[in-house]
Amino acid sequence: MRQLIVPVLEIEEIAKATYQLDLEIEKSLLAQIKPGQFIHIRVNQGSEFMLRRPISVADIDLSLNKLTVIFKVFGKGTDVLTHLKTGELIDLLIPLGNGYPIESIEMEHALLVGGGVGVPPLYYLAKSLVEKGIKVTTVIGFQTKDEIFYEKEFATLGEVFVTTDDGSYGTKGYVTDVLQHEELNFDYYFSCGPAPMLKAVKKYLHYFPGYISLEERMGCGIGACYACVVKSADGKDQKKICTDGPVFNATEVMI
Amino acid sequence: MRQLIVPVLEIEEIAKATYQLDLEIEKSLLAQIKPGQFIHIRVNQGSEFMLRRPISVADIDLSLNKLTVIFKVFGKGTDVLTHLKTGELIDLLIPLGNGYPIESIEMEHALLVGGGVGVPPLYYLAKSLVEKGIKVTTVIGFQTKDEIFYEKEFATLGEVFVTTDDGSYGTKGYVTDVLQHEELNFDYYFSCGPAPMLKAVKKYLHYFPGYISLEERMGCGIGACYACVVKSADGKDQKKICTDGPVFNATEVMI
Amino acid sequence: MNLSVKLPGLNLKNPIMPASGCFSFGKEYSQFYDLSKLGAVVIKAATLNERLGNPTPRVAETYSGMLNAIGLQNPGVERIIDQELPYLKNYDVPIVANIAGSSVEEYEQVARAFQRTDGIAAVELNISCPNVKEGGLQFGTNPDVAAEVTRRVKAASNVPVYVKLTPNVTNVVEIAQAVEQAGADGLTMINSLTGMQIDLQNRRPLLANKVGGLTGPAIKPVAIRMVYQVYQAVKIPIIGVGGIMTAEDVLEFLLAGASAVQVGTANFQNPMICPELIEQLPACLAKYGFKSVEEAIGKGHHSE
Amino acid sequence: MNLSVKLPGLNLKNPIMPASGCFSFGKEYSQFYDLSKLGAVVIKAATLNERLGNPTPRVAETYSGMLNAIGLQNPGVERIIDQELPYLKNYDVPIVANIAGSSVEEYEQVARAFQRTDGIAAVELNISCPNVKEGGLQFGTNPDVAAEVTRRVKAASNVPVYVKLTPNVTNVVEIAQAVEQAGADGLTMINSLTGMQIDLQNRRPLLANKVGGLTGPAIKPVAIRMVYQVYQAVKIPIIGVGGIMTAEDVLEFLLAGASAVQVGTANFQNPMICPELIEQLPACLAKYGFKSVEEAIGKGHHSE
Ligand SMILES: Cc1cc2nc3c(=O)[nH]c(=O)nc-3n(C[C@H](O)[C@H](O)[C@H](O)COP(=O)(O)OP(=O)(O)OC[C@H]3O[C@@H](n4cnc5c(N)ncnc54)[C@H](O)[C@@H]3O)c2cc1C
Ligand SMILES: Cc1cc2nc3c(=O)[nH]c(=O)nc-3n(C[C@H](O)[C@H](O)[C@H](O)COP(=O)(O)OP(=O)(O)OC[C@H]3O[C@@H](n4cnc5c(N)ncnc54)[C@H](O)[C@@H]3O)c2cc1C
Ligand SMILES: Cc1cc2nc3c(=O)[nH]c(=O)nc-3n(C[C@H](O)[C@H](O)[C@H](O)COP(=O)(O)O)c2cc1C
Ligand SMILES: Cc1cc2nc3c(=O)[nH]c(=O)nc-3n(C[C@H](O)[C@H](O)[C@H](O)COP(=O)(O)O)c2cc1C
Ligand code: FES
Ligand code: FES
Repeated sequence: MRQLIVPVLEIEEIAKATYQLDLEIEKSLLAQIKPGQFIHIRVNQGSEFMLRRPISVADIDLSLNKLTVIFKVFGKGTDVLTHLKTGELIDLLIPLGNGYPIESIEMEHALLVGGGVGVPPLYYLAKSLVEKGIKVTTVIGFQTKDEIFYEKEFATLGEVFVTTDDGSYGTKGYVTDVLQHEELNFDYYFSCGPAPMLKAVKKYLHYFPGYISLEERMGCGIGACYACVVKSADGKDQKKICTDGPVFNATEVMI
Repeated sequence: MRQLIVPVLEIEEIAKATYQLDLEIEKSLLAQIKPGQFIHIRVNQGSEFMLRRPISVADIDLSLNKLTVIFKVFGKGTDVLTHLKTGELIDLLIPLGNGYPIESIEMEHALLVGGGVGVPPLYYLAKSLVEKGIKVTTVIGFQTKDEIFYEKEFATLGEVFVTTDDGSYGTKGYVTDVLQHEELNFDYYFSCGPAPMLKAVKKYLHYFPGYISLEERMGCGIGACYACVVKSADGKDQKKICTDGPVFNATEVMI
Repeated sequence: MNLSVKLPGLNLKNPIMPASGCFSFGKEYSQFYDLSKLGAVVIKAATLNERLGNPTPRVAETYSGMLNAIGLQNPGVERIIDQELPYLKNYDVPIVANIAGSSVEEYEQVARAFQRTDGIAAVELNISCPNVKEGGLQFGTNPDVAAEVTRRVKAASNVPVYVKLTPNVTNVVEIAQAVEQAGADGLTMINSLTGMQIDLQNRRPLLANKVGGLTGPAIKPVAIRMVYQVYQAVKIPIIGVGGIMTAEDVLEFLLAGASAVQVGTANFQNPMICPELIEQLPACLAKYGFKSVEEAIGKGHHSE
Repeated sequence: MNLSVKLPGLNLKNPIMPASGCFSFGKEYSQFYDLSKLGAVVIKAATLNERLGNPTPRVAETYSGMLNAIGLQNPGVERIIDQELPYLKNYDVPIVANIAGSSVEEYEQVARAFQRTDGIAAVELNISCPNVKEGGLQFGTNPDVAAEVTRRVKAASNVPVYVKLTPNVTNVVEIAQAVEQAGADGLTMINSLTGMQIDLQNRRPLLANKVGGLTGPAIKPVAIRMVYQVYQAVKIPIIGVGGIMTAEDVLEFLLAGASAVQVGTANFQNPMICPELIEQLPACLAKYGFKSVEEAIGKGHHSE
């Protein structure tokens, strides 16, 4: 884990209020990053924003020294980030947390289930899995058509199902509606998204082994402040999402 | 008085930690501004800086739609202002306060005495006086050689004396040393600078009619908060520097 | 959208009013916009006689806030009535008279003086002033003293009385309940937190008065907490104040339990803040599912 | 330049230490720099038994500040001694043990437990905790209760005791004098101000605990004011804390009367803040005419 000041390569609105931000980072560091890890971004140089913003790694391009994150404008801090310009410097802690343990899992076919801002980390995960020869099926959900991003990118890596809450595109409803109506084959599932979605996915897929990535409001992002905890499955212990997670075995935590 | 959002034409360091900032403002507004008036600058768009910064009008160029201010980096707010770039927008209240009443004074020769960041407003004053056919002699004081600015510009308008506290340029000492050692002819004096300088000048020139421009920490800048007061000469009343001043007849206030 | 709110003595067309001391008697800001747009105007604190206030410097800037120690400079209640209120009467806006004093008697006399004008809709009793007779401790820090001054001012007024609470107390609920008991028609909260800045160059407190009142967005979480706690403990309406910068901040105060809000420090950063908030409020209310201001009041107390 | 400061139990090579609760037990920040650079390390509050703390969300962001309601999550004093302190002992830095409890007895027991290790240089008594027996009011808001817990912890400790004061009181001087009388070796001030944020979307307080502690630069003026006031009223040294972001802020606390400082929230924004402040402090002291840290302490009280 390091603190880095890096230049913005590009920033672009790729869907409604959803921005792709490309950062220039040295290859040697990029090579260590695992899918599911995140970076902790300082909003700006003043004192107005005392907390950094945790954003997942969405993609890495070693040949271009490029790290990509995709974020949605939610409140004031992400709004400030949209005003970044090419060449501007940005302050990160990188890489943080534990990613998906794809090195240690034996599998042939992975199911990826993502919702909203939970979709980005699944993209780098999908790429990494496909590189390892693992088949990938992806189910991604959005509120409405304007908010969909990366459908095509996922399609180059395997089968993709898209849902929208309002039915303006793809299957109307939630990602679990796809899980219910499609006959999907897979050994492990990997999911990231808002807590209600994760709960539903975990419940629906509880016969399968899987990994989920959790979100929580963070202070330090490095395990020092105890802001970002989640109870262990037995309720006896608190896990820190920023260092023990954000990726957990679905049976490990109480959500 | 208006609130304006205007583009930066140029910003340049013209002396040690001293910046000239040129702003684009419509002619019709510029034409109303009097020497000695000031603008109230919002530092940036966030909440970190709740107070604006009062800065005197240093020059106006009607043909170029240009207003010039000159400011010294003193604390955090002026430091942020140095990072402005050409084309960036800046939020002003303009014009504020009462300027030097040069329309109503009969005179042939004016003495201008300025110190440090009190020098800028005297430049536009000198230009305006010369335009009216009044002779101008200027005495300006700085701490050290590196901090001197606008000597040449003043020299095009009349005789100029420069002092430095450390003697690194011009007369060593204070502006009052020049007043003491040179035989200066004038009808009225006009002075702007730090309070100790103004006190010394007022004391030294107390046989002459004159105007001084005061500084004080401000809240609103428009007369609504009572932050920026100075006692009237009789001690019975408080004058607001932002609206009754910043320019006062030297006999009007207690300094 | 319906932004109106009905409070004792105050028929507000919207819940936004400038806070006392940040708006003088309105004339200055009327150069920027039509004061009739405002929910109400709260004027600078009136004392019995003219006061020249504290020596300067009187303000300092702090991280997302400021300190002030103006020291109640004002021309005295009689001149306020004769020379300041007439201008404000040109506008279609209720006027709230903030009153201050160094003794219970002074408060009472100021309140009584305002009886002779029909120009004010309510009195706002600023009990953050030091109580000279009680050795300088603020009236607002002791429930008995706060109740006593409330009772006396209420009796001396012919309009509803809002008591403005200081946050510099261990238990704000206790004070709120005491002044409610004593007859307050409403509460305004909060006044400034006591703070200080030290001038590194001169090696002494920057403000001539040494301590000053901390205001601005820095204190908003304290204000929200106090409004929330007091809302659960009293029946009279609350006017929320402290750090408002955006329409979201206004809504946050409404949810905490405020029926209307005041905006102070933000006027200095942006003289158009009040009309801008009034303009933005309907969209903000709608975004969070509210159909009127009234509907949002206190709604932060019941999770769904 | 000489940055060292000698305080009861603490020979500080410089006056900068991370504040309790913002630095866990040091391991995380040791990934960023050598902890031996620090004046001291203040560890997360220890209670008698393990505590899991409050539900989430536990933090919120505010203008130039943040709210937290962690709820004293910690593994309990025994595990802290056995599993956390050994790592910190690898560094040449004094360790201050922050202790918390829900009853006087618990405070006492935690203090006594620390007697068995020689790993700590001082105890910091966090009296901002709710006093369960006294109905939840903070220990630190009543001078008698604060004195009582100080006396008992002092008797149960074999190292100097610093009492960490809460700012949520009407009269902080009274509390400071009470704990000085009760034997405190020093004071740490201030802990967080109680605040709240309301989640507009969910229409309820954002923190699961509803209220939380406001920290960060927003509160610095309150901290400076309290340090300044207490410095004039007690003889024991003060460790200043609240909103420090820059070397100038550190100097401001020294001038107000602090002998050393703690840095909390700023660690989250900038993990290198403590070593950066240590590096910048000499130039800052020199700029304002000081030749050492010791020379600056309390110098804001005498104007020249
Ligand atoms: C491990 C992790 C990975 C994430 N990855 C992504 C991603 O790839 N793309 C994306 O768009 N979003 C992601 N998020 C959510 C993202 O962090 C929040 O949307 C963002 O912090 C909101 O900041 P704001 O300034 O817009 O909101 P504000 O309301 O101004 O934020 C105030 C505070 O709350 C925190 N906060 C608000 N919402 C969330 C949230 N949902 N999760 C965590 N903290 C929150 C902020 O970080 C900040 O500290 C991730 C969150 C976590 C914990
Ligand atoms: C009418 C008037 C005209 C001025 N004209 C000029 C000018 O032409 N050029 C120039 O360099 N300076 C001028 N000044 C001084 C200038 O306003 C301050 O240097 C500046 O505000 C300092 O801001 P800062 O962010 O650097 O300091 P900070 O210390 O960060 O400022 C904190 C607060 O204190 C106020 N403040 C600090 N010093 C002063 C001061 N000397 N006077 C008033 N407020 C102060 C700031 O405005 C701000 O509100 C003028 C001041 C006044 C009152
Ligand atoms: C310069 C200034 C002067 C003030 N004067 C008064 C006053 O005379 N009477 C009063 O009750 N409150 C006074 N206040 C407090 C404000 O009315 C308000 O309660 C406080 O500023 C918090 O709101 P804000 O954060 O929006 O500024 C003053 C505040 C400021 C900044
Ligand atoms: C996340 C967090 C946890 C804290 N935990 C403790 C604690 O366990 N014990 C304590 O005495 N203070 C605790 N504090 C208060 C800090 O030690 C410090 O007093 C306060 O944050 C003010 O300093 P700052 O503005 O530099 O953050 C905590 C503060 C934060 C932000
Ligand atoms: S964010 Fe601090 S422990 Fe996770
Ligand atoms: S700055 Fe507000 S009255 Fe002058």
